[in-house]
Amino acid sequence: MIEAAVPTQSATPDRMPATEFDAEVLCNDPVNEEYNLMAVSVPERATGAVPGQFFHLLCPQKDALQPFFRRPMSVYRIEPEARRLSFLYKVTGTGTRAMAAMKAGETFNMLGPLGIGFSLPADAAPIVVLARGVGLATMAPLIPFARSRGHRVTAILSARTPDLLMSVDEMRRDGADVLTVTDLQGTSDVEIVEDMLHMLYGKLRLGGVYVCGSNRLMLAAQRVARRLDLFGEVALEQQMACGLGMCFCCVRPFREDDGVVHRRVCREGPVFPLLEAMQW
Amino acid sequence: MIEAAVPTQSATPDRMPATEFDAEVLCNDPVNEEYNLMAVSVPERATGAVPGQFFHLLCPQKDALQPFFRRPMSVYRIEPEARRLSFLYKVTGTGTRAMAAMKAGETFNMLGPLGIGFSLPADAAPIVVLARGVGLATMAPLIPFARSRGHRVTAILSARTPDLLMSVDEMRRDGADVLTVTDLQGTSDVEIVEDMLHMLYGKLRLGGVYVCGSNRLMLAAQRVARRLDLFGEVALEQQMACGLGMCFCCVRPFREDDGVVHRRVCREGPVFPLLEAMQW
Amino acid sequence: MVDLSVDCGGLRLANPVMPASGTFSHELADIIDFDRLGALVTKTITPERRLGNPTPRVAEVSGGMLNSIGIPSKGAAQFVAEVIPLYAAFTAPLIVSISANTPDEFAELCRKVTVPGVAAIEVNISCPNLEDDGRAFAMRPHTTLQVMQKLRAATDLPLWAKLTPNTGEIPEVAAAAEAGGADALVVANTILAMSVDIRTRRPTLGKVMGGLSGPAVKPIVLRMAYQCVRSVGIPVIGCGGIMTAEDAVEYLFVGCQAVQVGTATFLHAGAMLDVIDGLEAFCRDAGIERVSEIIGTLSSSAEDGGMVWEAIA
Amino acid sequence: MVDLSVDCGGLRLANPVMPASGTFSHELADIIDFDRLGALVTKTITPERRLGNPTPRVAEVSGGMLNSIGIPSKGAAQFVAEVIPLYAAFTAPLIVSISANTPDEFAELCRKVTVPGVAAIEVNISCPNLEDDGRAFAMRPHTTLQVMQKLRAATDLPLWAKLTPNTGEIPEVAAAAEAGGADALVVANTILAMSVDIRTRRPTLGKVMGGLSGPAVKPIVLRMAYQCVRSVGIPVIGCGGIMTAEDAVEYLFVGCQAVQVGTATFLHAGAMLDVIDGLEAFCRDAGIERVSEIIGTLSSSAEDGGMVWEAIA
Ligand SMILES: Cc1cc2nc3c(=O)[nH]c(=O)nc-3n(C[C@H](O)[C@H](O)[C@H](O)COP(=O)(O)OP(=O)(O)OC[C@H]3O[C@@H](n4cnc5c(N)ncnc54)[C@H](O)[C@@H]3O)c2cc1C
Ligand SMILES: Cc1cc2nc3c(=O)[nH]c(=O)nc-3n(C[C@H](O)[C@H](O)[C@H](O)COP(=O)(O)OP(=O)(O)OC[C@H]3O[C@@H](n4cnc5c(N)ncnc54)[C@H](O)[C@@H]3O)c2cc1C
Ligand SMILES: Cc1cc2nc3c(=O)[nH]c(=O)nc-3n(C[C@H](O)[C@H](O)[C@H](O)COP(=O)(O)O)c2cc1C
Ligand SMILES: Cc1cc2nc3c(=O)[nH]c(=O)nc-3n(C[C@H](O)[C@H](O)[C@H](O)COP(=O)(O)O)c2cc1C
Ligand code: FES
Ligand code: FES
Repeated sequence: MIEAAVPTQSATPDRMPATEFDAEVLCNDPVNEEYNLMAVSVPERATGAVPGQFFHLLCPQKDALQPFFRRPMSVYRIEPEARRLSFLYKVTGTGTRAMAAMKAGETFNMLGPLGIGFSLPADAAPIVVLARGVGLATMAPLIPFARSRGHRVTAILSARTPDLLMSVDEMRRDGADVLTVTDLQGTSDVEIVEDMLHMLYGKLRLGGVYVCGSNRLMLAAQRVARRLDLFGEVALEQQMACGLGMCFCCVRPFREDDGVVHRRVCREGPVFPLLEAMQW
Repeated sequence: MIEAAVPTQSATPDRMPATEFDAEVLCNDPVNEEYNLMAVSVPERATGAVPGQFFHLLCPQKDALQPFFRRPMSVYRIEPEARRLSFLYKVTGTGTRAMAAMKAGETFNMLGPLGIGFSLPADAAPIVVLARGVGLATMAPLIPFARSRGHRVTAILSARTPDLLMSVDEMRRDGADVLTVTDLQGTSDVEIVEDMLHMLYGKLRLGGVYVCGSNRLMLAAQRVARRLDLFGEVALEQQMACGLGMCFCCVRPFREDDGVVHRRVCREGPVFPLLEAMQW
Repeated sequence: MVDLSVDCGGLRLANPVMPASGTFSHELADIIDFDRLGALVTKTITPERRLGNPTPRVAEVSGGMLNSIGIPSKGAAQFVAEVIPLYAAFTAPLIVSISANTPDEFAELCRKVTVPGVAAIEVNISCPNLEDDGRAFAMRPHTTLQVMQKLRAATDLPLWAKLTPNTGEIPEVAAAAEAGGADALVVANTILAMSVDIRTRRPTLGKVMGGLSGPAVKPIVLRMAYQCVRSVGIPVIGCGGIMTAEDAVEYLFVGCQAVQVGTATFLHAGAMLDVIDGLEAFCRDAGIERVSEIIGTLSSSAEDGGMVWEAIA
Repeated sequence: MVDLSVDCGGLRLANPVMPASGTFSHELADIIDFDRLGALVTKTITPERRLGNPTPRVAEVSGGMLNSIGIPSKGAAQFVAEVIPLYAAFTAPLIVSISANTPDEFAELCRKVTVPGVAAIEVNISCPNLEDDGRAFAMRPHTTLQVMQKLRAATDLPLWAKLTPNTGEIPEVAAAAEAGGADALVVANTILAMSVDIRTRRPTLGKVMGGLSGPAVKPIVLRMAYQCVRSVGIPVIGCGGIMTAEDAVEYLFVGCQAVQVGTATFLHAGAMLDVIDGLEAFCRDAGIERVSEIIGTLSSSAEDGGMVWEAIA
């Protein structure tokens, strides 16, 4: 078994200093009823982003839509040669609606890469990735990243309906074993997922579990990780103003030495040790 | 000589009730370094506007340009059959810059027609129109209007340089005798213009003088009108919030019965009896 | 059909939406149907004739406007003779806004406008009280109480007290207005502000300082309305930055019985009607039959009123 | 080259631009060059450790933001030991912001942060005073005077008093702070405000009320800065809604000696540097050699200070 909770330097190298830059929209299209995929052309240093990091996007102000804050978005795909980044985002409120209204050729101010990305277990142990909803956008780049470092990757993707499952083919192409569970099919209950994790652990000798996008999935992963003493990380969300660690609006509570401390999702996260995260 | 200051019903019929509507931009192009001409497609009733009236334009909000108030603009051309209105506007600040950024096909909210337009003398007496700068946009539609009612029209257009003279050919086409004076050529001094007015009065037996766009031209016209007991009107500007007579921000002082009263440019104007207006 | 009617400060209104004083006049009837409004509120008048302030009287700022219109006034006599009759044709109740330089002049004017055709009197106690160094009556509880008592004695019509946001003691002032006999509070007038035209180095208003209104003030005035609701038993009418039905719903949720719409009408002449339609749609979509059911239904885990200053970082 | 330096509250600053407390931390050095700033200002600390307020702690509103961060604080000892040294590497003077629950605790903390490496102390007297029913110290002149006198006795470092805009008596409070020994005033902190999420019917902040900052407050705070400049002899540092160099110029014209930039840094990490560059460009284009020459040069025909309430319609 893997030495748990020892992030390697490979996954979180020296923090790449963030920059503010204008990105050009290359394409921006719906992938299903709720999500859009946007690819942008960025300066070279922005492509130094690692999976789990995010960019802080200054969505444009249009007549009726006047988002004030930037919006944090996980980097969904990183293509350094093409100097291209992609974001997979759910069209929700003011900011993401203004984002959805952008057309190829328009530019758009971003700050990043920000935050701490995922760590991989110290040797090439298999990992499992659990994602639901928006969590998928955050988890997707971990798959090629872990594969390229020799980890076998199993992805369990959860959604309300099969229609809302995204990136399944892509993740398979990237070399993951993909299992899908949905509410509609009655396969997404946490008990089922927990059983799947146990089974995978038994079969593959998992070295790490990664989760994002669902409180209940996180709790399930925590139970499994605690029982099996398994390394794990969770990517968390919180509303952000500065994105840089200055304002302390993005804090969440974490367990530390039997007490509760606040950590900033933008700075100490958004990826945190799985067992320290508290439910929301 | 004409009975002075008796507006006919023909020029200011029952006030056409204003409406708020979305107009589609048909074209929006520079006519010289400073001015743009925008044509918009409007609902039928908006074409009931008469010369001297204005529309109150809600300029779009773009990222950096966030005009808050509407912007008043005189109607420059009225084409009822085509359901088209045009505005000739100087690109100045936030609102007009946002306006200048609009492209054909975009829509744009307007309120109007508003205010009191020009009155014509009671019979078909010749009139003279004095305009400088922005005043030209206000005066232009008076020419075809007065011509169509049988008035001979002489237009004296003043500008800093010959390049900035606009609509000369158009006014000639509309049937006006056009005289141009410019600062550059040294022909725009008020004394010269005053002499021209006297000369025209002597030659044509003028029935009315109309002025817009310059304090000094207005004073000259007032001197002439007072001396010759000539009917005259002036179109005035003032900053506006509501455009409808509610807020009293657009007042200007006027002489009335030996006292000074405030009148609202948006409601009692923008066209006022020439001799009652006070210099600014 | 949603029932939009509300009880408000001695009146039953067909709906909770009305104009804010100074942003409305009979001229608007050219464009919108006044019979759809909850009430009609006139521009503040003073006892004597006044010209108002120098121009420029308005300026635009980020998310709002400044005004220093002042109170150009025809005086009471002409107002009663000429303006009140203009509203006789409309069904919505007429609220007359008044103001004066001293408590006694204020009470005298209140008496003069207590005439048929007037349904309630809005007393603009946000204006300067010459007997208190030119401070607005509603800046302090004791001056508020004093003027309200005199006004109360001067009329039997419902009295709505319009408060100023330019005070650090809004809950105390609200309580004083209630104690002085107000039937409702209008919260609030404009916030004293200024801006500078850096090209000319001059203030953008002829009068240097003026009142801020529009979207920029909404969070501030909403907070004040919320505080007032919690400190008085009489209805609070919210007024500040309401541009849409959603804004009005925020005011209703915090407990306002009705709302006034000001600056929004300058941008869209039909703004008040849009707010009414939007309120109706909001209730309908939420399956609510009477708009009055949503008033004061803010759900909050942190309902502790004390130590609000901690809230500020 | 334009000379951007200014004298400000006992210090000579390389330029008049610095961060507002709570919107800045050493982490920003990853992105911008701190040596270009006029000063560095830390987040307010309190004597004891504190967690701060419940989340959500921020919300966006039209033209601005609300925050109810509270003051999560490491406590004085850890601050002095760990945070102050982080700034030793930078040339710009370090201003430490402090706050406490009572005048005596405040003074005690003031003493504790009077250590090498600290150039001046910003006393955030906009925070609640437990000895005055939780009202902010700077809501009233007498509590301002009292706390400032105790603070003055506690340190020889320059003392900058940060005022609250949540008062109706800003000129009087400013004068009291000066009388109590302040070397400069920072005008102002955030304006108490709230908003409601109408989908959930809940306040958008966990703490219900919070402080408004950003462009929406600029006209209000600019007015207060203007009033303070006219009521004290010490420098006034303008702080509220400064997003661009033009905004900073407005504050300088009304007489502020320097400015603090807060919320803008959340939208553009380099906002302060853009303001500095813009100020330099403004002066250069206007043929001005020293930025100090433009301070207080507002030209105004209506300089009468009395009866400002008349300004409100
Ligand atoms: C580190 C991080 C990475 C994220 N990555 C993605 C991603 O890849 N794809 C994706 O679809 N979404 C992602 N999210 C969530 C995304 O930021 C929100 O959906 C988005 O901010 C909503 O903005 P809005 O204007 O549409 O919604 P509004 O409701 O108008 O937003 C109002 C405010 O709330 C904040 N907010 C609303 N929802 C969230 C949320 N879920 N998390 C944090 N702040 C929120 C907004 O940023 C804004 O400040 C991420 C969030 C974080 C913190
Ligand atoms: C009745 C009337 C008719 C007009 N017709 C025309 C026209 O046909 N063509 C044209 O080019 N201009 C016309 N103007 C002037 C035009 O309204 C202003 O040029 C325009 O408002 C400037 O807006 P801005 O955003 O570019 O300038 P900004 O300086 O950003 O405007 C700031 C504020 O000042 C107001 N303002 C600025 N200049 C003027 C002005 N000259 N008159 C009134 N308000 C002003 C704006 O409306 C706005 O409220 C007219 C003005 C009036 C009152
Ligand atoms: C141009 C203008 C004139 C005003 N005149 C008055 C007035 O005479 N009396 C009054 O009580 N309030 C007056 N007000 C304040 C408004 O009634 C209202 O309280 C304020 O504008 C806030 O609402 P809003 O943000 O919806 O505009 C005026 C406001 C504006 C913008
Ligand atoms: C997130 C946040 C936290 C703040 N924390 C503090 C603080 O700790 N101490 C303080 O004096 N002011 C604090 N402020 C107020 C700012 O210093 C400043 O006075 C205010 O934001 C106005 O400036 P702005 O409009 O440029 O942001 C805070 C403001 C924000 C937005
Ligand atoms: S968003 Fe400001 S500290 Fe995290
Ligand atoms: S613009 Fe409001 S009265 Fe004329």
